[in-house]
Amino acid sequence: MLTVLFDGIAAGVLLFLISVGLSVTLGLMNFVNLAHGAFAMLGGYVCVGLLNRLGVPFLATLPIVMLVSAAVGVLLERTLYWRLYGATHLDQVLFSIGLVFVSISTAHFFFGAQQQPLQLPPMLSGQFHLPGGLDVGVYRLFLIVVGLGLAAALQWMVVGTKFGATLRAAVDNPRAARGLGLDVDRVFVATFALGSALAGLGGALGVEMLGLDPEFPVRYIVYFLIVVAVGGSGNIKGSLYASLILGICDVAGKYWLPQAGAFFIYGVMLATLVFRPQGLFGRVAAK
Amino acid sequence: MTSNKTRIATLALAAIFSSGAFAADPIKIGMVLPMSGPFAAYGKQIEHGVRLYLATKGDTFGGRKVELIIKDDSPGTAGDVSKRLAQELVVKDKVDILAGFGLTPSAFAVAPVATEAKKPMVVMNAATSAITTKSNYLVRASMTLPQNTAPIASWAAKNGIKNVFTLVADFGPGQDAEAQFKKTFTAAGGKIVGEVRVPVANPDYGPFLQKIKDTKPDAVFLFLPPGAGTIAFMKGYTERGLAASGIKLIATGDLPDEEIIDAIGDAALGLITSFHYSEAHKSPENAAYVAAYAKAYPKDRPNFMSVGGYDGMHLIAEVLNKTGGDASAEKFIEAAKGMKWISPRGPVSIDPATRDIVQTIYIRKVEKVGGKLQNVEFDQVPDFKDPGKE
Amino acid sequence: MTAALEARGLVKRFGGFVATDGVSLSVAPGARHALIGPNGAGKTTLVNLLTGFLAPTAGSVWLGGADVTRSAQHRRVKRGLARTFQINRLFADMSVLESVTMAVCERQGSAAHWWKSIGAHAQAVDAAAELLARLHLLDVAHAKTKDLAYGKQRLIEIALALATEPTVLLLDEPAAGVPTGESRELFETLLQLPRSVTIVLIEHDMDLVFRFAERISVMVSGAVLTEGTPAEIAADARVREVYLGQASHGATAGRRAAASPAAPPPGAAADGSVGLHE
Amino acid sequence: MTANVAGPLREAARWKKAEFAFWLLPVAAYFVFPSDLALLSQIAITALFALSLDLILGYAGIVSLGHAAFFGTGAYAAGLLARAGYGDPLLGLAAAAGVAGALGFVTSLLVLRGADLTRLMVTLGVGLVLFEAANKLTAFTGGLDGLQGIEIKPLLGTFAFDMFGRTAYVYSVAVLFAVFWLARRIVHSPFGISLQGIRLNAARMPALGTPVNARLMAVYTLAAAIAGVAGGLLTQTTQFVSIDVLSFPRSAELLLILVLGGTGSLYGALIGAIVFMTAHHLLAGLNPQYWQFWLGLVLIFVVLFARDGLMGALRRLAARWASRFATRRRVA
Repeated sequence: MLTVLFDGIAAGVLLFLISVGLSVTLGLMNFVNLAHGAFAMLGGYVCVGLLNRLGVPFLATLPIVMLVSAAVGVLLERTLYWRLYGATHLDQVLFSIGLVFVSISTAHFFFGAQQQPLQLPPMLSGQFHLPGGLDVGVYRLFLIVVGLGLAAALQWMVVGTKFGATLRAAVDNPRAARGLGLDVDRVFVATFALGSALAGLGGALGVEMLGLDPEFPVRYIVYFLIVVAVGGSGNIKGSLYASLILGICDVAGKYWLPQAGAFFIYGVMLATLVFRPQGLFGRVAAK
Repeated sequence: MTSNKTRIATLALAAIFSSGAFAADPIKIGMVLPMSGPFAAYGKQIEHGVRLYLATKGDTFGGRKVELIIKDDSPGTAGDVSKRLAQELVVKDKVDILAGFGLTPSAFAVAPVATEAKKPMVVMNAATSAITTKSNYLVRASMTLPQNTAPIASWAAKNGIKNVFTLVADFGPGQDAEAQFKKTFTAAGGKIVGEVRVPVANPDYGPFLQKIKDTKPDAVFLFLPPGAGTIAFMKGYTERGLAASGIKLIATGDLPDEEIIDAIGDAALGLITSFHYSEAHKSPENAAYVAAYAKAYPKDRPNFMSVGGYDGMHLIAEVLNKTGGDASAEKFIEAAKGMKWISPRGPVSIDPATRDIVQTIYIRKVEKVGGKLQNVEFDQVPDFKDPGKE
Repeated sequence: MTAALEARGLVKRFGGFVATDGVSLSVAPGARHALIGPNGAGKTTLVNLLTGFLAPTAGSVWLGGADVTRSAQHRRVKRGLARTFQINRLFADMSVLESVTMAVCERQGSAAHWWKSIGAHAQAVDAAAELLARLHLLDVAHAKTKDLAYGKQRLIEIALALATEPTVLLLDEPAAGVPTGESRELFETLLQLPRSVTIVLIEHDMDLVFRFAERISVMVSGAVLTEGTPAEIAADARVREVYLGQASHGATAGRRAAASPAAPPPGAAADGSVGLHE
Repeated sequence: MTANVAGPLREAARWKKAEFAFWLLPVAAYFVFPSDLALLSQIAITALFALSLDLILGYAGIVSLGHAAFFGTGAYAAGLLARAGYGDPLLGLAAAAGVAGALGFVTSLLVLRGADLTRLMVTLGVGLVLFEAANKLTAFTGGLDGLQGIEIKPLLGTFAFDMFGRTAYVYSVAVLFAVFWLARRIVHSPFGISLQGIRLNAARMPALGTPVNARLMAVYTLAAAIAGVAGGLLTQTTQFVSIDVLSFPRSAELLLILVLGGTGSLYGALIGAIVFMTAHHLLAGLNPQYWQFWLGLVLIFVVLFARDGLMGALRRLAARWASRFATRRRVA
């Protein structure tokens, strides 16, 4: 019983980790980056590669993963993405789908079609039991800690710092922001780098539970979108709550009502979109 | 009279010429396989098997040289694509034999083409039982799902496993496996204490594993498509100490097949499965096969799909030798019926009644052999027919 | 006799901010009524409430004596209430004739026809052509809207509104951004409109207002300060008070418009209208 | 007066020489590629599918990531009907159109809410739910194994569907042409123009008295019905339905085909389908594993640098030729 709740929270946090990057690019930059999964996959491969080929310890890979993803993110942002900031959502979708195709083939070319093995350090694997029949998976606990920490940090960054304020201004009205002498481009690059880094981190942390192969970007795209749709893009708290709710409902649903299968989570998504297009926790758009 | 003679003579001549004619030109085998997309690995392994056979046994049978034409029907689940490619093979490339078929939908979709075009069709993997009933020109050299499911059920019942919890992926094969396991296991006096069908693309097995843990069955019967799901499940299985708490894990052998067993890692140790082929099968034929395979494709390990391709090609070769190179559907199927041979997987034969394969099913356990994870056979059900057709 | 258009105690709140603060307004049939006031006085918001572009927080809107507060924008248009927009909302990639004919079809009830081509709807095309002739647009009838000068585009803005054959026409700064010479010309055409059309005009250029209007309402911070004949308004001390220091207003209007809330959100460029504006 | 003023408007609706030429292609193809008819008829079907998307996306501006929902619904409708013994092709198409249209009407209520992004996700969601449903209802759909045992009766009671795909091809092309002709009338009609008005400036239309939602629901339903017909055709010409007809990749691929060809011009849909399917066929033949890579590159390129697709390129080419021709005349 308690275990189900715990697993639910863990699953929720995992959802949060793999989708928060998208929430950043979509919500804060209003860019529909369906290639989010590609960045996550990149992070996954970097992590596994360092781990298995160079024997870098798992925890040590994470910062490297974030750096690499961010770097690639900046590169693509400067060369391609910026061209589409003004464009319609449709164009952004098409563009990022194209990017997804390319990434899939590239991954297939370098790593082959098979699943990548990931061996966690013993300190992160296994499970310990607490009184009251609560079994705590160490890795899940680790995810929860990381996830919540990350959420807090991001929330603070967006709401509590000058950068956050600048960012929000730049997004709400680029023209005005430029007028006020803000370096909008710099802000966008930084944000995109952040989004990519988060995607990479999510991917790396996800490998253990989601697996990793070239189809990754397509397979989990739905889950990213669901979280953003329910959470309301662009607010960190929203995506966290949404992820937790989805996670707990999903786990509980599977535990007590397995027949429902994937319907449940899709249902939640549709209902939200129809009745609260701005998301459960989204601020009502000014338009 | 004379006129009669001459007529006969000319007929004879004609016969000779015509037969001579077709003996000369090569025999074309059109293969429909998923070479890209999610099931690319299937196509790869089957092609390996076929080419390996031609490389080791020569490429001319019944006086006719074999020519392969391979078409990619990715994603492999789109019957319309497979059917179109089969049509092209027949109409445009003028193939004599249709072969391959990674997944059930493509076999189902192509069967009518074989019937209409009167071409023999050799299935090298697709495993749904009913496939062979879809065309009289169809023969299967791989396996059927029930064939590999029933034995593990009866083995479990025989070996002190009373209560089983079944967990299968929620798609055609998964449902079939579940049904067959229940049938055999309950018939043998076993009890199903819980059953779950999980979405095919499922991010987290935690809740299911927890459910199993709380139900405390003697064993879990598992059927998942090879890939992310399997790995996640196996890892969770050990992480949550189900293995430690003595809950056995039983499944069909495609779960820990040689293609992905390394990705599962040590979590797979102790997994008990029933299957028709293991790289570790002890026989001179298999030793030779494995050696040849390792030489030809050092980056991959031979698995049941490669053997499906290998035996499929063997079947075609033997038939051609028997018919002297005649691949017309009726003759081909007649020759194929009741054919027996020793495959790398062990003794196999084609059931004259169903045109489906009859083979020995082995019970295996995942162990480390020379640092390599292998399915080690320790029990067997000889000459086992597909129970799905009864 | 019943007013052509009437507002009763209209209130509109955006969160805490009160954009329209209990506006009551009655426009007689055939009137030439002007609505003036400093920027941010809530003139455009009022128009949006009257036309149903926005739903009021409180109060009601009456059209020819019927309550239309609840009826949708397009229904009000069918009842004869048309408007133009402060910032062009045109159909960039359509020819002038095409877009006006489209509007005419809507009025003639043939807009849902899906069999005959629009060009074959003679009635509609004729009506559109006449309208264009009246506005001296016939020579550019087949030009693409986006290729025309801004002054012409303002005329099309009006042509589209007239195509619905309104009984009440709300003009939201029809001359905004139009060079003085052209704006005169534009007002000539407006003056020629038949009396069967009641006109409510929002305009910053005071000479235009005083040449055109017979009644004027002055709005300040969402409420009507006063209403009267041009003479009365000109004499009103409070109005001067309001406009004190706003002498240079007409000049700055354009720049302000860019930053004013009425300016379209970023990204709206996609619909072509903003592109036309700049 | 009308005559000369309306001239250009009418001209737009009139059939051009190039169009007649275009429609000779499928006829010629029948004789030139007699052994590729299977592929050709699937191209025709894809073209029809793309056409339906063009109506809502290219003309009315409704974005969709789940158009396969209607294609698949049509496919299953035709398939189940035929399996129930009613194998008449035309009857099957009618059923496919009806069921898919009905679904379109219902879902249009959801889709019309919200902006592009919401629409993208709602359409995606609807598609996913249908796929999941088809996967679960194995009794009806055969799940992943696909729906077999479909017996299609001869077309008009005389032309049986042969393995060479002759009947299938002629049938598909005929249906494609019929629907195209209808669509062509629609886009030049007042209704069609008002749809373009909605795409170009949705905010202005109500101010002209247009009931925007009603129009969009109408066209969305129509497009769904056409997609259903395309699906029905696929079922009848392959006599098989695989669950893949409902998959997300199918929707994404369709979007890609349309953008490649060029949105907002019916021919863009057709040309996109022809080019894409042929390229896929050839590339997949060359190196199956990596054709997706090139596909992705092309898509990125098109979005960034050639947003008006092949049709746009053709138009520019035509324009250049025209001008060059003119100058030569002047010189001479």
